[in-house]
Parts: sequence; structure tokens; C-alpha cells
Amino acid sequence: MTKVLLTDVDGKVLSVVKGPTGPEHRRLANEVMQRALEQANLQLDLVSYVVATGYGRLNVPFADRRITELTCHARGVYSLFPHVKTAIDIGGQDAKCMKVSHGRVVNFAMNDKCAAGTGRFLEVIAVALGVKVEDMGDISLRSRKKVHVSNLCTVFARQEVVARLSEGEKLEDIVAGLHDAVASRVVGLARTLRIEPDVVLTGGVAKNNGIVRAMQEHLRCEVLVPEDPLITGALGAAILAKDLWQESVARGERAPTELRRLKKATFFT
Amino acid sequence: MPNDSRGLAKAKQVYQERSRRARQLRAEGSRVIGYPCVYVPVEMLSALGLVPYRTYGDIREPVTEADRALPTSFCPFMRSCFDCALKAKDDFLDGMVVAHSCDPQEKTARLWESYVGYPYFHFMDVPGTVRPEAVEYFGGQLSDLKATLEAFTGQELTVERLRSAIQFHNEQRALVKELYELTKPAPPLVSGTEMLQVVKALMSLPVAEGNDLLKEVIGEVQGRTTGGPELKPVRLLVWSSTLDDVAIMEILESGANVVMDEGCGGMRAYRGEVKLTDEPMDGLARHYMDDITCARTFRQGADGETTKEYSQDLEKRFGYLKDVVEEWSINAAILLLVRYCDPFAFEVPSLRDYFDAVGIPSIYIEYDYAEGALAPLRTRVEAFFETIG
Amino acid sequence: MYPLRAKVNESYLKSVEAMRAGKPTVWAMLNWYYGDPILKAMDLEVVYPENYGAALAATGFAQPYLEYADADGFPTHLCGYSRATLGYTSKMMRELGGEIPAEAPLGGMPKPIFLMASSAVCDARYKWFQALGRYMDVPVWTLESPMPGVKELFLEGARERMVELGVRHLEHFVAFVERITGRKMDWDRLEETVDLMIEVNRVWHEVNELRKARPCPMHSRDFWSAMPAALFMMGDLRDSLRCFQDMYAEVKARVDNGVGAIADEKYRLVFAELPPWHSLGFFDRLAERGWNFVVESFGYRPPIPLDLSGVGNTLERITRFGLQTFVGYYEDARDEHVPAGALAYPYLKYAGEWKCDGALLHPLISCRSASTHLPYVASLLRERLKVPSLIMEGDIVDLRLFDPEDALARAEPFEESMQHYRGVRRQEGLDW
Amino acid sequence: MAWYCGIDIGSVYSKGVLARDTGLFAFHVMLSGANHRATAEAVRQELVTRADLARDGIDATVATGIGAANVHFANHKMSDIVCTARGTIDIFPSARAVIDVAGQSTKVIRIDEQGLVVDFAVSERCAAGSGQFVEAIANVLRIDLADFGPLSLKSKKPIVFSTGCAVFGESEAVTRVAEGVSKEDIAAGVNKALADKISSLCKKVGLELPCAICGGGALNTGLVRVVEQGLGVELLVPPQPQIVTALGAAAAARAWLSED
Repeated sequence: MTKVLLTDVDGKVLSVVKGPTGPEHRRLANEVMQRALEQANLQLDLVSYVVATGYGRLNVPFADRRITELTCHARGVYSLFPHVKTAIDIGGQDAKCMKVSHGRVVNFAMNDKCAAGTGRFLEVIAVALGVKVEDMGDISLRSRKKVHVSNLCTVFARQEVVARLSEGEKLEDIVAGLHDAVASRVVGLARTLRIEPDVVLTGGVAKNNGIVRAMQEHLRCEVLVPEDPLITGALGAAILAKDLWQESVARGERAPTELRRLKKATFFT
Repeated sequence: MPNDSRGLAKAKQVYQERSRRARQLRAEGSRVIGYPCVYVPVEMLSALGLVPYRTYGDIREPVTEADRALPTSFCPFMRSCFDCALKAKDDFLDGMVVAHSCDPQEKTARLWESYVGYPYFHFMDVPGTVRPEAVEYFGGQLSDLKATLEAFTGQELTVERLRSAIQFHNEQRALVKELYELTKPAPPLVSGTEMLQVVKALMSLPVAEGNDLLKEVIGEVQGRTTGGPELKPVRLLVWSSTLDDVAIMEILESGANVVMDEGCGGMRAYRGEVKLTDEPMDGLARHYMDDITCARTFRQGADGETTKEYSQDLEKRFGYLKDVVEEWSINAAILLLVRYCDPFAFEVPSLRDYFDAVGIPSIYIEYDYAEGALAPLRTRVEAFFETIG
Repeated sequence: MYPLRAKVNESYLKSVEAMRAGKPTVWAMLNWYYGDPILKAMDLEVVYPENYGAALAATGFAQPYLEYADADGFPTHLCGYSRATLGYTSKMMRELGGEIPAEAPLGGMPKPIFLMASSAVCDARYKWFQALGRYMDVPVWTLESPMPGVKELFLEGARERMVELGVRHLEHFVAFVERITGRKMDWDRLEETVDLMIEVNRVWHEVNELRKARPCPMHSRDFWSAMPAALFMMGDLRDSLRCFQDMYAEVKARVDNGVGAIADEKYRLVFAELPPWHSLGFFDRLAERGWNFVVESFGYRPPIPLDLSGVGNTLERITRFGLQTFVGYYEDARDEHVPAGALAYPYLKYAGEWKCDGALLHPLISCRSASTHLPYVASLLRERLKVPSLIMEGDIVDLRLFDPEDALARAEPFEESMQHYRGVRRQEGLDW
Repeated sequence: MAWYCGIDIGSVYSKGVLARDTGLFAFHVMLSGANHRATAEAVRQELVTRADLARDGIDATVATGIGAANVHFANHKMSDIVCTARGTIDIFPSARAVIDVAGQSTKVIRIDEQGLVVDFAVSERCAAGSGQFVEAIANVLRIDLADFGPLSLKSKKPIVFSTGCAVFGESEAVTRVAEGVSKEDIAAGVNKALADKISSLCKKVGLELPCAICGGGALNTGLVRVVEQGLGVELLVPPQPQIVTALGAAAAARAWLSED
């Protein structure tokens, strides 16, 4: 997903727009930006500063600065949960764990090697089980005894659960088992940082109440989830943009900005 | 080409086609001996007029042949080295000398010897500790190497020859240190990427040619007014088993000045010097066991190994890094390892303790020795710089 | 054969009691006879974190300790046994001030008076103990254990220099142990211990020779249960010697009466590296298919006997014996041009002399040293002896990685493969 | 004349073959879905209908694949490796090896003249070594699987997938596309990466010629091409590569019937 979020100088959110991320981040970023501007009815040149983040951050031609998703997520989460110490983001391409102090990342761990422990794991398997990802949470809450999923690799786990299902295991028990597999994997990653509360979970998967429950079981502590767990990265980027802008204004300078046009960028590598 | 007169350009050129000079020398009748690890005493090769050639892997070459004999959960660097050997990418080598510096070196050596038919192959054992009897044993291993080298070349490795080779290599060590002096200013006069190109060039050329190259480079860099690296907020120390591709160095330098590379693509082979003892082999043995700061060698608090006080232990193992941090005004460190590098990986928590103690923020980053690992590496490196920026 | 397994267990429990009663304890790495006789002669209790790591995994207690190691920043790809004991030690020292964790199985491992590492076979086995210094202020001794190249061993004076290293090194080690314990070495007792160690291993070697018989009278499972008494010298060596002698008689009787270890021996196999301790029942399932495991893992077998009666110096006998474990096959390996004389070549001997139809190779993801050479072993066996290999991956702590069902699913095609190669061997004039 | 049936319940697709002494009579391929028992039944139903037989009109059935246990009506169950060997020799009597690129894994099997297994290797437990890799990338690039092979063949400069699982490959693909790399270069890169894994698998067992290729992956013309280039050989590609294992099961059914 590509998300654009606009705030005013006080950090008040003016507009939020989400669009699927296709291979052409570039063009999409432009479209999503367009829509966000319309929603806030602003002209692009009225935007003071733009920070791009995430995998496609290099491909937002109208960005003034590019900052990694780790820093942006931490900042966004901190703005919503001032007491956050451990931020966990389970995205479609990776899982990120951040130790956060006053909104800054002090240590982090990422899993982008393998689908297990990412949102993709559930997406892939949901298809095989013929259920909607967004329904998995409620389905799993019906479970009385979860089925242990022994395969870590997404592909083999999918194979395994299909087999379990055909052996007559209950769908809800299997889905609960899947959530458990993801949670144990992500918490294993987080443990390399020493987990401290408050723990905040973000990313599309955070909407899944089954995952949240499984995470709490593995973390042995409460897990906080923002209202819209998808946009914390963009929110953090916007706040950092605001800060960067205000700092330079305070220094009496003008923050270096790029030419503000939704141009078709010529590509660099 | 006018550029050829300039040292850095020359170093870059050698880096880009490392084997070119070796192949040329071979065509002219010299014999080239490969070695995959810093523990191989190149002095002994140079002394017999052999060209020492440090073999590396290639992160751009997908590993396919190595699977014949090596599992995937194995040092990706040695997998790649072995893969390149099986693909005859180093077919200009007349022989190989491998040292038992770590398991992957030792295990791969056996396969190397059986799968690639070099006219000459020698395996040296390396003791685990620096105890006197161990260093003496290593000296014995050196005389074994001497014996097979003499048999291979049909020449005698005389004390005189060895002494003069040691002098050449000591000069190279001194020159590399001199060049590293030039990363001390802010901004440094020479970049980590350039240093890597120079060091890998040195490991592909006869020692004398390497020394000439170094002199050219030093002259050029000292006289630099423009074209040097720009000032970055971070002065970085990289601690690694091997960092041998500029693509990786460039990722690091996107947000930092890499002023010290504690690895086999940097300072490791050039720290200290060989003492010219009456029996030069003794000096060699001492140097390789004492001065090479590779994690594979077991060192600890006090000799005799009867005390084990942690802070004292850290000082003994990592103390030299404190001086580096001070002299090069380093303000951050990255522990950059390929996966499955056990000797180094076991050091990570202790070394990070030590960096904490000297007040340097550090991070451990693990990467696959492969091109596809560069994108994830970039995100981690950038994020680390953001955390300390 | 079972009295021996009982002895091993009994002696383990005894030493746990002793340790709990405050008897000085040493943590040691498997050291292939270099250090153990000295510790034994000095009457020190010894625990082997490698074994304890296996026990933690088998009893399902490894996970929480692995989490401690992770939290302390040890990379997760490190040896699983090392991560488990690093985590165990982290908890014991930092959280419990030296108290053995209550949940620790088999009585746990008490804080040692020193650590005896070994440079043999893998890097983890000395870097791991060094890393323990982060938690415990205890001395570490890293035993030097030469690992020569095959043709290099036969260079003039090479072997003798290794012996010299060993002797001088062990002299220093004895002095070290004396300093730490405040005890004096009883050299007569050491000599007696070494004699017993050598004799126990000689008889144990003979027992394994008997397994060349058809049908094979003794299965790998019995090898694994007896092995610790010889390799780790667990229990009283005199008792053990008697047990091994009884064992020899028992196995000999089976041979004379043509009794096999399994009902119907259809296939004879060599097994390589650590077995899946947690699912040894898997071997019974294979036994039902007629698979008999007649010889196994190089690193755990006794050295080829050599006459040391002429060697006066006890430390020199220890050294030559320890060295023999690794270089025992070097001469043949050299003559047959196999540079991997220690870890790979012996399997050619095993498959050939024990007349194996196939090899079951069990690489372990987080134990590189036990896995690295296996693909090479497979190709050696196929090319030189026309013996096929079945490779089944597993791990030492993540037990889920080994899937017995998966392995059994491959048994059927592998039997066809073993059949096929019987024909090939016949054509090639190999006699089995 | 007797009817033989082979049923291969795979992780993704289930295949059924109905044969007579004269050879293949009919085959049927469908998604395995969640209920393997029902799928097996559906496959049989389709086959008997084609032959216009009663449900129990088949004389011998051999089941194989991960779902074999759910083929309740099978007379006998057999390993998929053995069945693939038999199926291959049935189609290509000259073949001495076969590469099976299936959804869950890739197998290289050497066989003798009777189609008995000589040697075999199965890819590591990693999707990147299986047909799933192709599907995963096709999915993120929104390429129809049928177009994947032809598309990859257009590539001038295949990208290098150096490491990792199918999903790591996905993110790498996404990154590359973001860098402006064309879909055909990525598709070709996927086939190259998979082909490299296949050729190292071949190196483990030692390839014999002639060699066939089967399984869903054999439908990917681009993959077949790079595997051929990588190994420097020409591969035998059956008209229906997906049903080779089921065909072998049918052949095994015939053998089983003649035994008792």
C-alpha cells in the first residue's frame, strides 16, 4: 500500500489517502498524492516539506528527503503512544521491531528474509484456505484448541494446513495456529532487543484481533494498537517533515526543497 | 591513458580486473599462488619469487557449482570462493595455500584440494591459542610450508631471501598505515571505497609493485585539494571478517565517512610488522599469531589463562580498538558479518559491550554474501545512521 | 549391552549429586581424550554443555534459554547448543546470582571452577566458552588439538611436532588444574586412568568390528547408548571395561549364532553425524522395513587401536592417542587421494568394510561442523563404492526441522536405489 | 481388458489418469483444495464418466502425492518419486533421468531402463527451489502464469536473484521494478534463479541423458529453456507434463494387478 498523509504546522492531520502499491511506485505515489491534495484541497506548491519512506522511498520524485520506515514508524507510533518503548510493525514484505526512546529508534531488528512472520504469510495461506484475510481474526477467536503449524516456510505451512483441514481439523483451530506461528516468529525477532512495555503493534496485520491476542500470549504483556495501524509510517514521515521544516525556519534558513511538480521522474538506480 | 599515471585510478583499475596482472605475469613465466586467508605468510611466497594472490568470492556470481560439495548453511564467503574456483575463474593459479584459520577455511580446503587439480596445494594448521608452545608449533607449520614450497619451486628458501621479502612486506605494512593516516582529517582525504580498491589491488600484485602503487596513491592523496570524500556526520569504523565489494562500502559511505576498515579488505593484514629475528621464521610465527586481530585466535585476560576478569578480558581482546577510536575520532561502529561466521559472531555481544564502554554507538548487521542482500543492507545501514544522527 | 547404558545414567546422576553437594565441577567440551583423563585423575566432576544442550532440546527446555541468548545479542545462526547454554548461564548468573535455575532438567549445570574448551573440529567449541566469560568470572583453558592436512602429516617431523605440542601443552594444563584446584596430580592414578581409557576404547573398537558380520548383531541405537562410557569416560572406567568385555562376549555369541540386531536384515546402512535423539523410534520404523544400521558417525567412534606400550611418558600417550582419533585413517586417505582424511574419508572405510547398501546422512542446520562434509561424503560413496546416500536434514535444537514422516516417505524410492547399486557393485566387481 | 487408475493428490493440483493395456485413455487435473478425500472422489468420477464406467469399474488404483492417504478407494499407495520414475519411462522409454518441478519441491530422479529409481535428490525445504517461486513472482508482478514463460524469453538482461526464499524474491522483485527494471527481465531472473537451483540439484545426483522434465514447472517454456542452457542439454518435454506422476501411478496399478 502507498499512503499519503498531510498535516498542518501543528501536526493536525489534513488528509490521509491509501492506494495499493504496484510495481510502479513512482506513478502511484503521484496519484495518491494528487488525491490527498484534493481531499485537503491544497496545491502541491503549498506543501512545505515532503518526506518519503518505505521500500519505494527512492521513487517519490517530489520528496524533499527520504527516511527509512524504521525511523518514521517509531516517530508516528510515538506521536500516538507517548509511552511506547517497543514498536512492532508487521507489514506485507517484512516485520520490524524497534526499541523506541522519546520517539527515536535506539535499536532495531528486521525480518525481510522470509515470509514467515510477515503479513504475507497469512495472505498466502488465507487464499489456500479460501478465507478472507480480514476475516481470519474473528475466525480464530472461535478456536478452542489451536493446531500447531510445524512448517516455518510459508509454502510448506500452506501445504501443511491444507492437509490438516482435509484431515478434519477445524478451520478456526488452524487459523489460530497460523496466528500463533506468526506471533512466535515476530516475538522471537523482538526478543533480540529485550522487550519492554508499552508495546505497540502496527501494520495491516494489527487489524487482526487474533494476531493481537496471539502476540499478547507470546509477549506476556498488553499490546496497544492504533486506530489506523496502516498509516503510522506515513504519519511519522509527515511529523518528521514538519519538524525538519520548523527547525530550519527556526535557524532562519529555508529547508532545501525539490522542485514541486508531480513530474514523471527520469529514473536513477 | 593519462589516468594511468594516477595511483587511485590505477588501483581502481586493478580492483576491477584483479587477475589481469597476475595472468600477465604468468604469461611471462612467473608462478601465481592463491591464498584465501590473512594467516598465510605471503612473505614466504614472495621470497621464492612467487606471486601471492588473495582469492575472494564474488557477490555478483550466483553460487551453483559449490552445491556439489557444500551445504547452503555454510559460510557464504567460502561457498562463493569455492564456487568461483570450480568455475575455473582462477585458472591462472599454479597453486593454493590454505590456512586452518576457521572451520570454513579448513573444510573448504579439503574440497578445494580434491575438486581443483592445482599443481601445488598446501594446508597449514593454525593453533587456537597464542601460548608459547602453540606459537612454536605454528613455526613448525611454517617450516612444513617452506619444505613443500622448495620442492615445488626447486629453489631454496634462504634466510637472505626471506629477510628481504619480509622487509618488502613490512614496507607495505608501513605504507598502508601511512595511507590510513590520511583518513584521519575531517573530511578524510581518501574514502573507504578508495581504500578498499587499493587494499584489494595490493593483494593482487607482487609486493614491490604494490609498494610502488601505494607510494603513488599516497602522493596523490596528500596533494588532494578536490575530489576527496565529502564531509559526512558519521566517522565510521567497520569491523568485519571480510568486506570486499565496493557496492557494500558505497552503501556505508552514503551516510558516513568510513575511516577504518577492521577487516580483510582493510587494515587487518597490515597491523603490526614482522620482527627481523635471527631465525626469520620465528618472527613470522610471532607476527601472525600476535598481530593479526582475527576473532579466530583465542586471546584472553592474562597469559597462562588462569584469570577471567571480564573487563580485563575485553581490554586484552579489543584494547587496540580504543586507540583506533581515539586517533581516528570515530563516532560509530558497524559490526558487519556474513551469516554463519561463527568466530566473529561469538564476539558480537562482548565487542558491543566494549564499544559501549568506550562510548561508541554500535550495531550488528548480518548480510548474505550476495547481490540480492544489498537492498536490505541499505535499509539497515540508513536506519542505523538515523538512530545516531 | 544394556548394563552399560544403565551405568552411564547412574554415573550421570551420581555426579549431579556430587556437584550439588558442592564438589568442584568443570565444564568441558568433547575433547577426544586430550583433557578428560587429566580431569578424571584429578577427581573432578565434569559436565559437557554440548550434551546438556542436547538434553535441553530433547526435554523441550531449550527454547526459554535460547531466548535469553537472543536477548543478549548472540546472533541466532550460532550453534544451537551454544545458544542454549549461553542463555542458561545468563539466567543462572545474572538473574539468579549463581543459583541453578529451578526448571533446569537433569539437575542442571552448577557454576564451574573452570572451563575446558577444545580447538578440535569446530570454532564454536572454543569461542563459545570464551563468550561465557561475559557471565562468569571463571578461567578458560583452550586445549590445543592439531588438525593437520593429509599429505602434510607425512612431511618430515610433522607428526612429532604435533606430539611435542601436545605434551608441552598438557604439562601446562596439568599445572593449571593444580593451581586452580590446589590439588597435586597423582601421576600413578593418571597412568592407570590412561591405561584403562586406552583398553576400554580398544575393546569398544573390537565390539564394533564384530558388527561387520551378516546379519549385523548390533544396531546403531546400542552404539549410541554405550558410546559415552568410552568417549566421555563416564562412570568408573574399571566397571566400564568389564561392561565392554561382557558386551563383546554377548555380541560375539550373536555372531556365532547368526543372530541379527533386527528381525530381517534387508539393507545395511551407515549413519552419519548426530542422530535425531528426540525421535530414535524412527529407527524402529526403518527396522520394520529391514534397514539395519551397522556403523556410524566418525567423530564418536573409538580411534583405531595403536600400540602405545613402548611410550613411557603418560602425557605423550594421551597425545598420541588423541591425535590417532583424527589421523588414524590418514595413511589410507593419502594413498587413495582423499584430502578430507578425518571427516569424510572414514565413511569410505565404513561403507566398504561393513558392506553397506546405503548411507543415511543427517546434516544439522545449526551445527555446521557436523554437516559441512556430508555432501562430499555422499559423492565419495557414490563414485568410489557405488553406495547411494539419503540426506535427511534436521537440527540440534529446532527439533521440528527433522520430519520422520518425510524421511519415511523417501525410504521407498531409496530402497529401489539401494537395489540398483547392488547390481552396479556386482558389475564393478565389488563383493557386496 | 482391464482399467488402471493413477491418482496424484499434490499440494496444489490433483491429477488422475485412466489407462488400459493399450495405454493412456483419459486424464483429469483439478485444484486439490482443502478436502482431499472429496477431490480424489471427484477425479475418479470424472474419469469413470469419460470411460463410461461404473464408479467401481476400475480394476486397480494406485494413489500417490501428499494427499495419497485420502484416496480411500486406492488398492495401493506409492511414493511420488517412484511414480514419477515409472511415468517417465512410460512416456520416454529412452529417458534415464527426470526433473520434476512441482508446486512443493523440485526433484531430480535418475532411473534405469525399467523406470526403477537409481538416485534422487529433493530440493531443500525452501519455496525458492519450487514452482511456487514462479507463482509468487508472477503474482506480485501481476503476470498471468501462462504468459510467464513467453515473457521471460523476451528478456535481454535477466536480473540476478542471488538468495533467499520465494517471498524474499518477491520483495527483491518489487525493489527492482521500483528501480525501473522491466517485467521480462525479472521473469527471466526468476527462471534463471530456479534453473540454477535445479542444476545444482542435478549436480548432486549426477545427471544421466536423455533427461526429461515434468511437473507444472515444465509448462513454463522460459524455465525449460534456461534449464537446458544451464545444463547444456536438450530436455524431453512430455505433452502433458503435469500428469507424469499420475501416469506412473497407473502403470504401477497395472503392475500391482498383474502381481496378484
